Amino acid sequence: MLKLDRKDTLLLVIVALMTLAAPIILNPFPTGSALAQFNAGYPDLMQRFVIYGIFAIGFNILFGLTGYLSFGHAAFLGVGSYSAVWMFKLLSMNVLPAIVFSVIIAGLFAVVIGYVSLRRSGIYFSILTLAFAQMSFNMAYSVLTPITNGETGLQLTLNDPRILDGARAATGLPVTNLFGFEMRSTAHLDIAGWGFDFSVGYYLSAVIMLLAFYLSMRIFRSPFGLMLRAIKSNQNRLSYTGLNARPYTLAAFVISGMYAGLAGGLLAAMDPLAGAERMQWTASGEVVLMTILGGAGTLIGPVLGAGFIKYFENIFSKINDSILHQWFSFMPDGIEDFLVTLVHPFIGKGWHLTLGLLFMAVVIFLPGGLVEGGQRIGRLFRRNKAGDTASPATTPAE
Amino acid sequence: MSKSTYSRRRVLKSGALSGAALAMPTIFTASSASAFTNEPTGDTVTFGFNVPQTGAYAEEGLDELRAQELAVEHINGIGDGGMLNTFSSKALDGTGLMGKRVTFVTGDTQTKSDVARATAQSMIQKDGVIMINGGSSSGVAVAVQGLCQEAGIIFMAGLTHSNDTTGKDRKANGFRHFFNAYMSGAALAPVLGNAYGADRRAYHLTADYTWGWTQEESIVASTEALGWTTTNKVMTPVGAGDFSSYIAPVLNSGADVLILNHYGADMVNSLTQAVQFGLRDKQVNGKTFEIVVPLYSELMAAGAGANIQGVYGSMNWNWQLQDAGTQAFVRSFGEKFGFPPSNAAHTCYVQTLLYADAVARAGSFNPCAVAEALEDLEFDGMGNGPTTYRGADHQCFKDVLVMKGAESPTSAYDTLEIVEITPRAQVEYDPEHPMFTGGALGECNPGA
Amino acid sequence: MDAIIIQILNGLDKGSAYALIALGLTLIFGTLGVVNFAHGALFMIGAFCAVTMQKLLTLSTQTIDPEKVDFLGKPLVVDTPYVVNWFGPETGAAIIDWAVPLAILLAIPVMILIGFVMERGLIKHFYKRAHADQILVTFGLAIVLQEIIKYFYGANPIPSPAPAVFRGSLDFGVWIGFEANQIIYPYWRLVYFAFSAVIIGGVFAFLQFTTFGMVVRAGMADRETVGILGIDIDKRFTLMFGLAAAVAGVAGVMYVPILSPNYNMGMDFLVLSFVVVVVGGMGSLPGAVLAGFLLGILQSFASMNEIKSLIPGIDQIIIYLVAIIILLTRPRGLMGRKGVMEG
Amino acid sequence: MGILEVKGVNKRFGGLQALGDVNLNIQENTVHAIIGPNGAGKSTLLNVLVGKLIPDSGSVLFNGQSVLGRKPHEINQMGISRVFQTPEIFGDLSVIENVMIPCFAKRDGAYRLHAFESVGAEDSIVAQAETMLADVGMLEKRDMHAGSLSRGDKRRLEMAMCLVQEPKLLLLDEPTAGMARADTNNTIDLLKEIKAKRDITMVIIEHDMHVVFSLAQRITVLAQGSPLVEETPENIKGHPKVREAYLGEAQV
Repeated sequence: MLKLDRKDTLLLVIVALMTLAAPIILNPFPTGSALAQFNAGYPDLMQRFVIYGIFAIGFNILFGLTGYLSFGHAAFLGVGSYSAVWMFKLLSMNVLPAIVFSVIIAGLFAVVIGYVSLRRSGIYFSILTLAFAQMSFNMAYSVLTPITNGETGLQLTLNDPRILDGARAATGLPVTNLFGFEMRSTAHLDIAGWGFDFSVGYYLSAVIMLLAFYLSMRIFRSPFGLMLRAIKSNQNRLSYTGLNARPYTLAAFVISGMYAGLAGGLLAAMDPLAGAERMQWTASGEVVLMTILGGAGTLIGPVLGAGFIKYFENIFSKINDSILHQWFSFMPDGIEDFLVTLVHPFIGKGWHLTLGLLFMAVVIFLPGGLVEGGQRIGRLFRRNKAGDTASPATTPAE
Repeated sequence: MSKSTYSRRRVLKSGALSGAALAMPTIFTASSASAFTNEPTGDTVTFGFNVPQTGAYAEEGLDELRAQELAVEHINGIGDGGMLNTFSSKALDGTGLMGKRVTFVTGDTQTKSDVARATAQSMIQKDGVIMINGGSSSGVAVAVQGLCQEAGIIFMAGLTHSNDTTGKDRKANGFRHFFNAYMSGAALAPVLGNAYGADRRAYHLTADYTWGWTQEESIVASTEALGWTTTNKVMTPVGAGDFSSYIAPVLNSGADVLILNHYGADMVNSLTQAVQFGLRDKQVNGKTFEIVVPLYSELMAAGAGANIQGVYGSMNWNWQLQDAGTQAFVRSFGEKFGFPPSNAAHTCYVQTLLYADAVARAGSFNPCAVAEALEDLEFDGMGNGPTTYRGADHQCFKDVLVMKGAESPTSAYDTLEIVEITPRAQVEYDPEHPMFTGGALGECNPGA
Repeated sequence: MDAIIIQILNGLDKGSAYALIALGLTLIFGTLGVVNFAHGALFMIGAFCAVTMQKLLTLSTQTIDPEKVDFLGKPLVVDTPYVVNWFGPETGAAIIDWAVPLAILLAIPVMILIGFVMERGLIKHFYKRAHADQILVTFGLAIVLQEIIKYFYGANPIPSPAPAVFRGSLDFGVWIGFEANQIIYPYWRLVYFAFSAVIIGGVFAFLQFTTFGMVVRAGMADRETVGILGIDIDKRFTLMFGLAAAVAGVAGVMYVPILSPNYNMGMDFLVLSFVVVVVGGMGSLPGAVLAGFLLGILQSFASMNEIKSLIPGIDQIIIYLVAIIILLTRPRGLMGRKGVMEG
Repeated sequence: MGILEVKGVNKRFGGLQALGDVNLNIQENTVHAIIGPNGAGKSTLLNVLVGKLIPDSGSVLFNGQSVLGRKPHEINQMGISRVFQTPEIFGDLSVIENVMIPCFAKRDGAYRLHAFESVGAEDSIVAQAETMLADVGMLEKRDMHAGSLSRGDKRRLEMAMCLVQEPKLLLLDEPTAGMARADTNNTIDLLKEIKAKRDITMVIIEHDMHVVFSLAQRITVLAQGSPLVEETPENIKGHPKVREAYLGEAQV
């Protein structure tokens, strides 16, 4: 039914199960415990995991398959967000038209930027995309403020027209919904000290992410995907084989731009605000890091990378000294203080340092990203089990 | 479904299947276990301190964090009590808040609206905070204020100077103690008039984003009211670094005052470079060329070093004030950390105490009750003299400081000196002043 | 007319900063084939060498002055720098005043050392790896370096003034027949411009006229052949990395009076210098210098009021706009070679 | 009329006359070799034939249609395939995928957005590729990483990729350059085999006379950018002009 082979079906099922059970998996520590700091199972962060997962999956279709390294993909994410918020302001609080609109607008942007940028390859392509994205960011931050609300970010106001939902009484801002299901409504479940949050917004994002993942799987396994990998491998041979690389790369660029727009639209659907920083080069760099960190060209890598970075940004940055003291309070005072001093540079305001060190460690020791790490562990496990010498030949990671 | 209410923290009976929750999530929006978002249930209550800890404003954010930590200690009865001793309201007695110990969580806004909203979300959803305080930029303040309004908790703004925070973007759940661009203009103009005369031609360099624009609008209005003319208003990109190509044409334009509507690193660089160009050694129109920086902070003064000597600007508060509240705060901050607090630290400290006091007086953590207790509150003893929290726009009205770079500072901390304490009456304005219209407070949202 | 001359002068100065960073970046890319995202961080560390020099020169003895009090009402602790104690107030103050130029003496060995350590310890292992990996690992390194600096020096910009003799500006316009105050130019920027010219000229002369330089240039063109000739090209490339780091470092030192250094400044320059390098053409040293000056001058022109009033916000996007136009009309930048980084 | 007609082609690079008034007429279903000393213009001519260079004047007609100004992929779609000096294959893909790509190109044209079909489900394409691999004796290597093949196998694979498209004209650019004698002979056998099995026109640009005389039915000798002689191999061997052109170059 899904037109996937057994291995891929298995991967999809595992990803689906993990995603749907994420509210439980990501909250492994009891609510009151000291380690609860590491729980990530709250709606906002889970939404970010899957939404940035979508962004990275889309980026990987371009970078992982064709090898074209775009340094401006955040522009499409930003455009998607702005489009969605404008739909909320003008049309309806229903997320469906907003998401559809953001995908379309981001796609149109991608057609224009891709058409121009793909005239060059290699680093020249990267710089062209970077230039377009930085121009978008700078304009959105300043000159285009009437459309983007500049530094503050575009947000809903009490006097938005909203043609379909009509003007509400000015009691408060309306909430994004899908045919009445409010994105932020959350069911909370307490079991013996553990707390779990199941939010509508997360499950909508998760389902869309699974669709996006499935779609990318199909693209990877399609003749189109084969052509894209051929472009990465040897563009010269491809053209002497009678194939025109340009429309293939453009299609890949536009598809990945639409993925970014989808992610941007979803971000706005979860929290109706669109900031210009979403388009800055650092944001574009982030998705590159996510993809490479997870494993470029692999199916699941980008999703892992996205989760990894977002986890650090949100969890490590919130650990402060008083939490450290709490953790180490069982130690004698002197040792407690010593340990706190030792860990202090790496947490809270120092979370960037930890992230930088981890980037380096992953690239140095796991050139294939986290996926390669997983494969190595898997191989080790299999080898121990079988007791034989498994083939050391590296197969292209899928 | 019913109204657009925030429906987090519905407590399911432990026996219920999570599957049912997935299938019909809205079932539970009808039943309500708590009256408002994150109602504290245990023996603690959690505040969220959302400040920049990385990026250009990290030092300012960390100073805010120190002050916030100090405020929590004082509320919980640790230390010397600081401003609680001088605060006109005596509802707080150093035994925590309504019988609960105050704890806090921290987050890194990176001075980006998006990130700040994400950390605020995590504080609300994960840590169950009842109030968020802090921040070092107006964009962030407006974004987080909007989130708190939607989530149904109180936002006590940190350092945010744009008119919009309590102007077009004002919110019922948001409160600002810090002063704003209009007040800077109103306080500065008379001092500038006295020092430089009524016949001056001003050239503006303005950071090209919302705060810059409101700052420029305010200072242009108040200096023109003084009789000055405005020769040019030039937008500069945020983070330009090298401002030489904007500074070089200034002398030639016939202007004799340069007004730098910049903040943070932009201001440090533009002022340093303007001084390097020798502008202040020049004579134009028979007068000495002058530079004005409408909004000062300790961060900027430290960054610009000797270049600020003799340059006028305004501030919300300064540790050199002599009132009892200031002295109490500076003593308790200085003893703990070894240096005097910044005005960003002061505003966050005061905001935290004001929130706690409002809770204590209202006898409830319900944000609507707290908001009511804050609205039109008259208080004193927190520095800045008698202060009003105006109910119409949630803006504090108090004395504003006009500062000048000290000619011969004795230490790293007195590089700015207080020139004048502008009385509050001079900086007051109508809540519907044209610079502040375009938005509405809306109604207080308790969430849940 | 005067406005145009002003902006050309400003552009030359901006351009010399861009050119210096782009030069080092190109040296590393051209010789080692490595895309170094930590180059901005090297520039930043150079700037902090100046800060460190200031701190070293103002290392102080502490005495208590019972007459005065500090902000808490305790007796004031007065710092007297050792150099003042040793050389007397006049000379001591003069030495402190010259901290920034003196910092070059500190920066050169420090930067070469950092360059060596970076190349031998990390970059060496990435010669054969994909450019994406190089970018990621050097980006990670940039973050780490940046955070280390932040840990020791904080996030605030630190004022680092030029020596007093260079404060103020030259009335350049008077020389060429304009009225006073029409075209002024700060002395320190003239110093910076001259300094950059010397460094750029020095690097070119070094590559052109020394045997070392010739081998390196040959290695840039064809690494394998040079290797076959029995020349230990790796060792020379290590030195080259040290040299590139030193160029970035001294560029940073001299820039601090213009831009008060903070830990994040490297990132701001990184993107810009990459644009410069690519516009110049990957791997081309003259291209990098040419593009640096070109973009600097164009950026200055774009910030003129007359132009900004025609196209609002043009000064914020001009660099990127020019980059796009040049890359579309000249596929490999101004002076790039075919096949470099196009795969 | 031949399948490929080159009429009056001129090409200058600065002051150098790379091709001067080249006329060629290649008959259908023959193996035609173009030989000549270094710098004779062989590579330039080949690049003109595949659309990589545009001549200053003259025309190149393939089956009566001009190839000038067309992109390489368009020329390929007209029925001209090319084998390179060093085998150009998709090194990151598997052997079978390498052969499937030209099959897709033949069936679907230069571009088609077939993003939702599955490669594995394209039975006819897979069968076609497997038959081709069997033809060149590489079927057992179908799942190997193409980049890890031996040089000889890479050459075979490249041939297979060209032949599976059933081109009307196959251009070979020094197919045995740099090969050991044994490999060269294998390649000659492979080409002979290919020629025996199907109707195909081949143009070989070659240095190695052993290869040329083993395969070619017609030979054109190029010198200083112009054709000197066009003859059968037997007549070329003793031709005085050829000896003159090759003096000291190679033993004929």
